[in-house]
Amino acid sequence: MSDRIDLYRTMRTIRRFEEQIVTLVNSNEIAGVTHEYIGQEAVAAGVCAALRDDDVITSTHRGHGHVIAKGADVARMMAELLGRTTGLNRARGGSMHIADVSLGIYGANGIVAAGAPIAAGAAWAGVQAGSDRVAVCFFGDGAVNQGVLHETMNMAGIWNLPLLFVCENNGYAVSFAQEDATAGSLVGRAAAYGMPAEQVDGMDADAVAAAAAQAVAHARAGNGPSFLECTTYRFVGHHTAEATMGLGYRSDEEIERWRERDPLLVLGARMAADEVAAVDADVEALLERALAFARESPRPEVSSARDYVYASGPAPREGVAV
Amino acid sequence: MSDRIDLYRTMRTIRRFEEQIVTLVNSNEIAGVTHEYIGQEAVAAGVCAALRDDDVITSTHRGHGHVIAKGADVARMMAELLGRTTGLNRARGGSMHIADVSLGIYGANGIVAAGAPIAAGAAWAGVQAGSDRVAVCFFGDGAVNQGVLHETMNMAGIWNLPLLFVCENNGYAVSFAQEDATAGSLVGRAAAYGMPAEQVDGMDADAVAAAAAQAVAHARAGNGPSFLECTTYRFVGHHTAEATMGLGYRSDEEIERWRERDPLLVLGARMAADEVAAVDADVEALLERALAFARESPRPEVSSARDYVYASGPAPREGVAV
Amino acid sequence: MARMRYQQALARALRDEMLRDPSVFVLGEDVRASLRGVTRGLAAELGEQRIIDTPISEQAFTGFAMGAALAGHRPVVEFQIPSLLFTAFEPIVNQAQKFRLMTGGQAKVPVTYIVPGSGARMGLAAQHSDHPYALFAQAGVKTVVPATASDAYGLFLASIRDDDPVVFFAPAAALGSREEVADDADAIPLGVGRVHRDGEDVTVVAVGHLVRDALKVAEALAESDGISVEVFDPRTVHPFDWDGLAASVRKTGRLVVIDDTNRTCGLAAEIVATAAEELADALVAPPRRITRADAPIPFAVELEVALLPSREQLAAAIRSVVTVPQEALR
Amino acid sequence: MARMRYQQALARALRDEMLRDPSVFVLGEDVRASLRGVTRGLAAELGEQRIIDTPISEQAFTGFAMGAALAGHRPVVEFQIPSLLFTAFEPIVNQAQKFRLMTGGQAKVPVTYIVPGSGARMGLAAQHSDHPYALFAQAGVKTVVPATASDAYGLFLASIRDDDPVVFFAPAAALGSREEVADDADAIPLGVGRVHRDGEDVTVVAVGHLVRDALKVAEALAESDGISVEVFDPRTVHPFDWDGLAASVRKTGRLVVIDDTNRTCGLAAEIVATAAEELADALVAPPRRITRADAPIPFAVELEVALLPSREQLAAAIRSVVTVPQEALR
Ligand SMILES: Cc1ncc(C[n+]2csc(CCOP(=O)(O)OP(=O)(O)O)c2C)c(N)n1
Ligand SMILES: Cc1ncc(C[n+]2csc(CCOP(=O)(O)OP(=O)(O)O)c2C)c(N)n1
Ligand SMILES: [Mg+2]
Ligand SMILES: [Mg+2]
Repeated sequence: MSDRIDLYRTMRTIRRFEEQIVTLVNSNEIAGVTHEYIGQEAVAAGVCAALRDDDVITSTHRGHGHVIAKGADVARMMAELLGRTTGLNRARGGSMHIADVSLGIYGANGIVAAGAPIAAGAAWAGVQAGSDRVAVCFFGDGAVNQGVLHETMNMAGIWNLPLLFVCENNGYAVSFAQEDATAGSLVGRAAAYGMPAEQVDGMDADAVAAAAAQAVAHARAGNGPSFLECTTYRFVGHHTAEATMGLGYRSDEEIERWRERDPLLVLGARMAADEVAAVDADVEALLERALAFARESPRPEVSSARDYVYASGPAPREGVAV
Repeated sequence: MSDRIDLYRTMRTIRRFEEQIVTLVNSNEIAGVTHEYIGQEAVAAGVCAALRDDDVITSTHRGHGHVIAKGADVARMMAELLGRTTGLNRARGGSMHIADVSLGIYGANGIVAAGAPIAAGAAWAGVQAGSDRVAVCFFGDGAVNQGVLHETMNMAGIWNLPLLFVCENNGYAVSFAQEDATAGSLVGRAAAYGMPAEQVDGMDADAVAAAAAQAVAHARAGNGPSFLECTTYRFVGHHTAEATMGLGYRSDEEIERWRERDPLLVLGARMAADEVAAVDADVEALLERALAFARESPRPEVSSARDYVYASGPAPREGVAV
Repeated sequence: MARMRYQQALARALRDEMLRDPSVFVLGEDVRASLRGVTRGLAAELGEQRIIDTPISEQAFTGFAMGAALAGHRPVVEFQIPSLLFTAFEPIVNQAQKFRLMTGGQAKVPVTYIVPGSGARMGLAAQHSDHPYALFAQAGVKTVVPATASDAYGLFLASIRDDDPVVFFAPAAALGSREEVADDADAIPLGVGRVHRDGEDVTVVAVGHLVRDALKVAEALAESDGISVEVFDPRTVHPFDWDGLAASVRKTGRLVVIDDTNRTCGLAAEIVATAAEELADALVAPPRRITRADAPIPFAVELEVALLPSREQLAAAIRSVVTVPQEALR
Repeated sequence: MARMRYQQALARALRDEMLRDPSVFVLGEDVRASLRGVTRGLAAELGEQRIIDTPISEQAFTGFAMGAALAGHRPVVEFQIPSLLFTAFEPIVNQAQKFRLMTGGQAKVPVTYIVPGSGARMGLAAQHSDHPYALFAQAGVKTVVPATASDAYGLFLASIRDDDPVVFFAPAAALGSREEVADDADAIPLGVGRVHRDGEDVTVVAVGHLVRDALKVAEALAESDGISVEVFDPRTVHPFDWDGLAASVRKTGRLVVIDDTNRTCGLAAEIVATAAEELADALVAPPRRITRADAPIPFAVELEVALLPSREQLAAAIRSVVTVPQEALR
């Protein structure tokens, strides 16, 4: 069934994109650090399957998956991460700020939970425009302890905003286990604001897609916000740099246990082998073209370093008197 | 019964103190604005009746009642508000920052909900010291929509802090009605963090005292935080300046209805008339002495304007080169 | 042509712009009841959907404004007191301000953050007396501090129409001042200063409520000492009207700045530093600055006043630069 | 006497002080696993009660530290990235910093806020590259930016022992640098600068990682141009060692400041302004500053580098002040 193939295609694209990114970061072809989405693909794929182009999402530091699932061009994403002018953000954003506003992707974000109120404002604007579009804010289990998320859940409640809160509970905030960090339950927090709050298997894209479709329909119908806790897991470190740090906050056994529920295997098992193989082949070709495009693209001119700061008025001053 | 007389005495002292303050602000003998506690006396009196000198409280912009109930010297409070060096804060704090750290009063606060994490830190320190002292943070219904309060409730939960959250629901945050500002219920918010959360009649000092005694015992016994919503009402404006503003967010009828449940009348009705009269007379005498003391006290020397900023190191620079 | 109070000018600017542009709306605490007077009557006239009372959730409603702006609105966010900008510091300087750069110019973020009643207010004590406009200038946020009613009108229009985040400080000490505001008054471009008084001997730079003090001192010194003081108000702190400053200093050869931010790394520091570095050839005397002391404001009014920049300090500084011994310059 | 990396010096200082003073504890994100390396091994050695992992709740754990401090502890609050200081701005500058004044000296608030890895880090983009030490100086908070391992050791001890709030920036670009740290090294008082290199012709002021750049440029210019550069590091940004600066400038007569905060209202602005106003008689050339541009840091490394203060800019500025035409001074 074609929905499932699309879900799988999205997840496979994310997985292989991220695997390439790890290599490129480790070979210093990509600067800085990136936070991989590997293991959590079912959440982005399942939620975004319920969205339209005019819906808005806000993402996190672990944002590549959301951005791909919402439809961004992987070649321009790759170019962004390689710091090329053809990148989605013209090489100004990189991994933590990657965005495509034209697709309603209001950006990955370097600050935990900061995207929530931004999504709320976009949701409100949709209502003002008389549209039935919705907004989704993605965040992790650690973000549930950021006050701004609570302020936003309250505003979404009193103003009945078409806003979907998607909590990706991957068990940890860097090294801090979710159970130790959280008094009460994640869904309980949201329920306290009077919104539907549900826990869903975040390793099963079909399950996420079904739950998201319901929540999005609820919002489009003018019934307000809801909250989805997607239980999931990241198969790799908090960021690419963690590999060498030996933080030792979780066991290899734990990781192995979760890998058995790899969302690609879970969904793949429900598909015909040739369907899987065909998608896999497409994805390899797509990513090959993406990397080639990125590598051929130009790097920014140093003379443009102060561009794009203001929409109007003088450019920012340089660091020396001129 | 003497507890009740003490409760009444505390409430009467707060009430008459506040009534004098209004006069003194309107006659410009007190600078700035003050936020009166008139109508809410049962909350501070009832809660602080359950506290010891070594327990800690953090207060709000509407803090005089809490500070009096925790045992501060009203003469030195009056002196503070009149800007005299004999004031609790040496004329540096005024109404919004009045404090007596020696009595565990970590200050009124100009910022809504800012006292909550401060009280949490003090509660934690008590445990570290091997003491069974507790901390109480007072805040209003509006403060429940400040993220920092939620962050604090979570920390109190995971660390099992001896911390009592006292929400004074007087129905409004300035002009914004509590029902309109709050998704879900106030107690529901706290319950989501797994702590006991109860609603109590904030116009009945006996009821508040009983509920507070229970919550404080719970904390002293090492059973962690709890939350009290005290339903109450302020009989006067948000601050002294409101009187002339005509904000018109509530009706005279509503105010009258609540005045019928004036906490002084509620408790007074349970006391003998002569008991009430005796306390009232004491309080008048006390406040007369307080005002006289304040008026006789000196104003600060202008040359001391930059004192008390740092505990060590150079004084802050003046605004002109010297 | 109507003579009106600064606060009325703000209210009129907001109403005029909201009538002109349906994408403008207001977000803040008690804006329907209009505790601060800028939104008076607008909820009734324009509807509660455009004058929105928020819960006490500064971080969230500040971020909310950014999201609405990305979706095509022009939010005006009102902060009841200056220190609330501290609670909303992250969403302003780290999110709204950086978004355009971070996205390589994909979007504009036209949000105006207004504080109607900034600075000290006689007895409001340390947490209600801040004047943190230098913090936003240091963070690169467009920052406006109008001195008079007509400037408040024109700069409020310009701030709302600007496609970038703008922090707008309306000093408490200026809210009651009156000035003519033309019936057809228009926006005043950000980054263009105003010469309030022409002078030959010394340039005094002042913003906000201190412009009035500067003018009073200028008149007094003209009388008493025959000193001709030029009073220059940049009006917007960031971007700053460096050309206007240079023109004035090149004419007078002397510079005194009076500023209500803390001394260290304040606005006066920036003006004096830029002049020392870039206008050294024009200066015949060392530049001077009169600022707020580097301390929080105590409650007692006499202590508060002692920490704020004063007319006496300004007069003394002006006298000192016009009578500077030439050895001081070698 | 051991040669160690800056980051190791921080870790050693923290351990030494925690062993010496039981009231010291650490609060922050991932401090038990020690993501930032400053607390490595301490949870196991000293117990989890003294190395406390916090939820992602900066506002609350920053306020919590203040409450614990009022109750007798000396908290060290670790922030994983510099912009988290923005989310905690209110509890630091409005609560902890003002409390002593507001209470008329009733209490001390000995909290140290440390950012191990401040400033730009090559490709971390706009929200992870801030160096906001000027913001805290403007707010009157004691602010420390050590340049070397031994200074990091001694100033970290002093910050923890200080009875006031202190914001401690450990620049990412300096964390890997090495220096001898004496086995019996002690606290270094806040507010006392360090002359890294004696010189006669020009005073270069630098803090943090830029001290190394200043020294490299000084050596190169001594070689190539025979210019004798004095390198002065105030080490603490607030309070500032004005006497140390004056002594150096009175000797050299020239001043160049290199600074990693934004240009407008940054640290360099304060230093140049103070020199222009108070050391004018000693200056034979206009002071100069080399700063970060007034812009957020873009992701692409070549753009990042283009916005940061550089050795080339510093060398050019030094050359320009030693060869300043006397007319420039009139
Ligand atoms: C407000 C804030 N605090 C701390 C950080 C540093 N940090 C980045 S990611 C992260 C953990 C986030 O955990 P979670 O929300 O569960 O998302 P996950 O990384 O597990 O996907 C932390 C602490 C930050 N970026 N923003
Ligand atoms: C964080 C913050 N936001 C806004 C304000 C301005 N303000 C002062 S009191 C107040 C209302 C507080 O309402 P509530 O918490 O219910 O306390 P009440 O005044 O009713 O006692 C507001 C909005 C503030 N001081 N701090
Ligand atoms: Mg997580
Ligand atoms: Mg209330």
